[in-house]
Amino acid sequence: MVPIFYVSAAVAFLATALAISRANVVHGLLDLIVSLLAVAVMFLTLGAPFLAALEVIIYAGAIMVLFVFVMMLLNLGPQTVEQERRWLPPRAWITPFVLAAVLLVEVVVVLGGVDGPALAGEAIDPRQLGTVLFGRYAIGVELASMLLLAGVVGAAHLGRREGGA
Amino acid sequence: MAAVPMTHVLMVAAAIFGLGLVGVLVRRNIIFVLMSIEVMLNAAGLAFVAAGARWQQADGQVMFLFILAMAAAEVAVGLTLVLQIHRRFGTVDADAMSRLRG
Amino acid sequence: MTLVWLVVVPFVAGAAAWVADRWSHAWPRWIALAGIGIDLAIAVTLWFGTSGAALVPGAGPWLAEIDVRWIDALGIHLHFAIDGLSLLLVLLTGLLGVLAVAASWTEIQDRVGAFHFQLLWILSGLIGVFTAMDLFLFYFFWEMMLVPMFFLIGIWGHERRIYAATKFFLFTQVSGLLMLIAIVALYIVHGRATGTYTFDVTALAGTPMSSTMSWWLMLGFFGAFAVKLPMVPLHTWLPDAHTEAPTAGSVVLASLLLKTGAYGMLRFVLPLFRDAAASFAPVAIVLGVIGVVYGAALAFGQTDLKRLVAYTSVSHMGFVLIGIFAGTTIALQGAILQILCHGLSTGALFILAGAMQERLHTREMGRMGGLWADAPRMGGMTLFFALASMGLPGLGNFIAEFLVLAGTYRVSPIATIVASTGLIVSTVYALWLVQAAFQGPRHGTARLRDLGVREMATMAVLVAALVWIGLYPQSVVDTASPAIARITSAPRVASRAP
Amino acid sequence: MLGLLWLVPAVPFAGALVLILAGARLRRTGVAVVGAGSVGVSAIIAALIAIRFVTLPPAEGFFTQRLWTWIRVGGFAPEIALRLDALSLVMVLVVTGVGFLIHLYSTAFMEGDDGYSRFFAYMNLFVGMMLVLLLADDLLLLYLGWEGVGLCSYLLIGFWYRDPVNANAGRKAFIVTRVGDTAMAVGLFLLVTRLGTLDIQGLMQRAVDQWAIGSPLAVAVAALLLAGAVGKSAQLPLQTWLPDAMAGPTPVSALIHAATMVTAGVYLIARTHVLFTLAPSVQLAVAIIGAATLLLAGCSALTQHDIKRVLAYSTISQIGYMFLALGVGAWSAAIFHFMTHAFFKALLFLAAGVVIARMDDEHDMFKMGGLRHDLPVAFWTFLAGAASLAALPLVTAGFYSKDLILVETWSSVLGGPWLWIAGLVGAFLTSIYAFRMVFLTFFGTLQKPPTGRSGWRLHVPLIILAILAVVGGFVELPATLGDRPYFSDFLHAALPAVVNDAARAGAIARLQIVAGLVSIAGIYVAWALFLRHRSLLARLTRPRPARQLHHFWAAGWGFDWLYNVVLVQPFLWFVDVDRRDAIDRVYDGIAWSARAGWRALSATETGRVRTYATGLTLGAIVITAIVIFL
Repeated sequence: MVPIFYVSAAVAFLATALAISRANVVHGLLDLIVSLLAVAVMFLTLGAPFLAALEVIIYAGAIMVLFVFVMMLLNLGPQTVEQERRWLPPRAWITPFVLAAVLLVEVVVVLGGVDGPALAGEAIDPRQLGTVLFGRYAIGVELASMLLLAGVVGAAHLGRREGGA
Repeated sequence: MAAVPMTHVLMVAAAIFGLGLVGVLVRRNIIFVLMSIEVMLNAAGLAFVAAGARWQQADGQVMFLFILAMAAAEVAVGLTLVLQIHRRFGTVDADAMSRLRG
Repeated sequence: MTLVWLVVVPFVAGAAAWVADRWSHAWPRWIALAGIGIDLAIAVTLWFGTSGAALVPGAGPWLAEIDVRWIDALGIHLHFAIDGLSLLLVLLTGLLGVLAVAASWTEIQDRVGAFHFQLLWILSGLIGVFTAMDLFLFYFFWEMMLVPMFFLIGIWGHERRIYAATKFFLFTQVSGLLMLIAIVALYIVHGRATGTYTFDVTALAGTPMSSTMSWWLMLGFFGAFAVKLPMVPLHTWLPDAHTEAPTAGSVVLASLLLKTGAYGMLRFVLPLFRDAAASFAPVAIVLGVIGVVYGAALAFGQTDLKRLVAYTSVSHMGFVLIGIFAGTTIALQGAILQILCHGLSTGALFILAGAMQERLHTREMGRMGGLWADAPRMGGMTLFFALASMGLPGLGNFIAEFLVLAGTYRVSPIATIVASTGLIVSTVYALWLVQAAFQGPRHGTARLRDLGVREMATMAVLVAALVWIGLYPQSVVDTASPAIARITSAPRVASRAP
Repeated sequence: MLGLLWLVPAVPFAGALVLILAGARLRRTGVAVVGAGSVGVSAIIAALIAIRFVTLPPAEGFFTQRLWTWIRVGGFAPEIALRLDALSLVMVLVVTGVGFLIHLYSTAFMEGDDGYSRFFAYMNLFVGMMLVLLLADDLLLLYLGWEGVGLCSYLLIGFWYRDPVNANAGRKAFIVTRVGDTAMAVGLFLLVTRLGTLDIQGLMQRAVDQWAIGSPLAVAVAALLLAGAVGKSAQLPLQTWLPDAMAGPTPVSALIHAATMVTAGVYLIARTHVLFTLAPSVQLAVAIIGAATLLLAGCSALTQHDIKRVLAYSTISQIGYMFLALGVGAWSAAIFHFMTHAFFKALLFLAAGVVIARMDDEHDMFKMGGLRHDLPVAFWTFLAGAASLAALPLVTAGFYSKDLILVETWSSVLGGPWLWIAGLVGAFLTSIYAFRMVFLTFFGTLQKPPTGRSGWRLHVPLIILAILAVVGGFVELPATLGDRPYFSDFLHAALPAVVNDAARAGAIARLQIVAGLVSIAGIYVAWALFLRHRSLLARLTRPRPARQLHHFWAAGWGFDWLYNVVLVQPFLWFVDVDRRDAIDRVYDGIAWSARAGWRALSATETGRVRTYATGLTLGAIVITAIVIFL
């Protein structure tokens, strides 16, 4: 299982890097899906099979589909690719990269102080998860449901065309 | 099951998070910004799951569920906003929208 | 229970005045007059009710007291008490409150109810400040009078009212917060040292603490009071606020609000931090002397009538500061008399300036002149109060300044001599004020309406009070002396000065 | 009878109060009756009290009437109490008597003025305040009267307020005297602190008990009181206000700026003579100031064209004589000269007032001349006054008082030949300028005929005062001329006699002859220069240095210029520069920096989401760094 983790970590990293640097939105989106799938595999290796399934179904499935729909609605033509290239001169990358690198170094320094015990590979099954979720975190679930409701209502409201939908 | 050191998982999460951050900072296209945010959320979720696995508790995974719910809501609202913006301004350029300027 | 009424009556009357504005503009005026009139009556009754026995030093500190637990967890009490010092200031508040309402009778035509609401809440806060003996309660009232004052200046003021109101608010608020820090620190220091957490002034007076701590806490209180007083160089809010405020606002500011600073020093700075105040006295006296001379010189330089009067306040309150920190019985009595007489004379000058502005629509002295021919009564009154303000013997201000300086001579002859030159400069501005407005050739042709019955009645009260204090100040001195005895019974405040 | 003492100041106060409150509703006769009548009643009461005092003197030689305790605080308890002794009685009689005559004169003189009732209100207030000053048993009460008369002086100088010149003159008078008053107040603070009382008798007693002769505190107190006296009495160096004070109506000049108020300084020093005896150096200063003032003012008087300004400088000069007398310890001589001076100087002013009024408000003597036939009453009375001022020997009051001063200056242990010579030169100058006025105004060719007429209310006071100016001196006949020193004897109950130097005491007769000759010589010089040989005068003043000297004297020795440059202009400069209050600029600076900070921060609000995100990242980096490194 360990090699699988490292392989999928590498895949996730590369796919993400590609996703954020593509000029074409659709390409970027496909790379992102690959990244999400790789993360799902990592979840599996970390003993979270249920989450791996959710990652595939909801993230890579539902959410990404949303992106696709929106892009279809926007109807961005080939000129957008050119535009993206114009917006991304090489020097635009320098500052963010430096910042992110410094942050990363800091995180590594912090993690360096933590002893790194091996993770127990025991899987936590959905039953356990459900018990905790609807037991201790019942309020959290309610709050999440409200958030989703707000999201739905907000999206519905914002999405209507002027003059009423 | 052989074990992965927790430090490694966290480093992977940090690296992916960093990529997401770079994406947010670099891209002018709002759709890419949203995508980068997804990446960052995902990285955070990974860290949670790692922590859950470290302590053999379900709480870490519960947190990921919450993140998932939040991401869904955020994407829904965010994407409708993108639609509206495109409709109003005719562009998806984040820098074009600077009405909040002080 | 009387004391609670003192605070509550104007508070309720203020709210009633606002509500009554729905029916008629006359109602708020009468309600306000009644409200503050009741307060004055209560205070006068208290004054006459205190027979000689109660005023003898050592016969119990308070003339009236009420002490109810309020917020037990923090040791906060609703503790009101009144002694001679407080009583004099409450009397002054009542008297000038009535006059302030009278002075705005025709001047204020806009949002009458709200105006009187603000005015009465300021007065209620003032009375609270003068009677609260719990530091928390004191701070509550201290802040309570600021906000209505801000609106009073900001809404009913003159041209630059927003600037003036903001400046006033910033100065007083910053210094008030300084005091809040000092209050809380004192509360904690006392609590740690003795185990009882209380805001009671009498209890806090004996707090054991290091001299450094005492020095800093004293500065916290002193800063707040010095801004209110105002002491040079913290005085610059005052000319703007006084000039831009409506007449009633100027009267209340000059005659009453400034007095809270002096009162605070007498009530809190001296008793709570004896040694620190003693070692600080030379600095305070020097600043007071500077204030006397600097304020008077600047007064002469002003072309705006109200601004001139405002700077005279800086000068006069310098005497109060000197008197308080000289710390001798004579000087303290002088300081208290100066508080009262300055309230009366400056209040009168502001009322007169307001009357002139109402008639001439200007405060520029360059556009006045020769008004005596049309308005001899107004001229005579202005002359009278200008003379009072420069300390003409026979009027209260003279007694006050004489006692302050005579009492200070023992502590610091040089300070006395330099402050005395302020008397010369005060002559210069007082005479200039009269000459510029009333003498010389007449500008313009419009006839000036002289003071009417209402205004003359107002003036007569003030004239009588000043002459009375000038010729028989003993009644005031006796009332204040137990409070002063308690301040001076401790080791001498100022042992050495420059 | 003595118990009515309080009425003496109270009646004029009541008159003033009535006139202030009801003056606008009273008719002119009513105002005149109240105004002059109140002072008249006061004078009558004073006269009755005087009769009682002289015929049946109180046991201790004085009478004290306590009214109430002014204030009692911390061991300091000034009383409102009146004290009548020989000194205050003489002063009170002069003030009420001359005051009444001047009031009577004013009822006619001010007839046509708008502010008739205002005038009398101020005048009555003045008389009341002056009486308080004289009768006060306590220095604090004396100070009340002291400031009160200063106030009335200010009000009356600026009586015709429409002309800024008058208002400015009044203001100047008040401010200059207030400089002296403030010094005096500091003296009072010192006394309160060191001796614990301001009651004059107690004060003198304690001063003698506690202070040695020449002790620094005594010197300081005496010097501070002297400063007050110098300001009020228009002596060097605070004399500049008096010539300008002539802007007031003429009766005011007569009453306040000649007869009464300006001599308050003399009274103060006489009243507190014990303190001055304790401070010999200050007493010497009094004499020197007096001598210097009488010379300087005499020279200035010689060069004035305005008849009232001549009289003003003359007043300064004559008060200089009184100071000289005080300085050499001749207390009663000073008071004697005060009395005769009150008579003849009030007379001169009132007569000059008649002349000025009849000449249509013409003040310049060079535009008058030859008036002796048209204005006989004014002429003869003015002549009597001028003779008295010039100390014409034997027949005038001025001779007896000035002669007494000169003799005692010579013979006193504190005086000496130098001060005597100064006094003698002053006497010479005095008789020149006195008769310069007479010759220029009444003799020579008629330049302009007078207009109008003057009634009995103007003439009666003139005649009475003229008689007094002639015979007033016979109450004190020197040893060589009958030796009847009634006046000095009367005052010795309150003031000590002069201490004579035995070596110089024998020459009285010779001194008197010299003084008499000097006076006559002065009159001759005046006749020669201003009437007989006007061309000689012209030749004298033609050379450049002479002209410059003339200007310098006419401008009062440049004191006004000096004070303007040294004091007034710097003050005005400061006031002008700091009109907007430099301290406020500090707070403006704080406000400016807050605004600058706001600008800088609001510039970071670009509205671009990516910039904000960068900021967030930076913040995260910094905070993490803090966590790591701390």
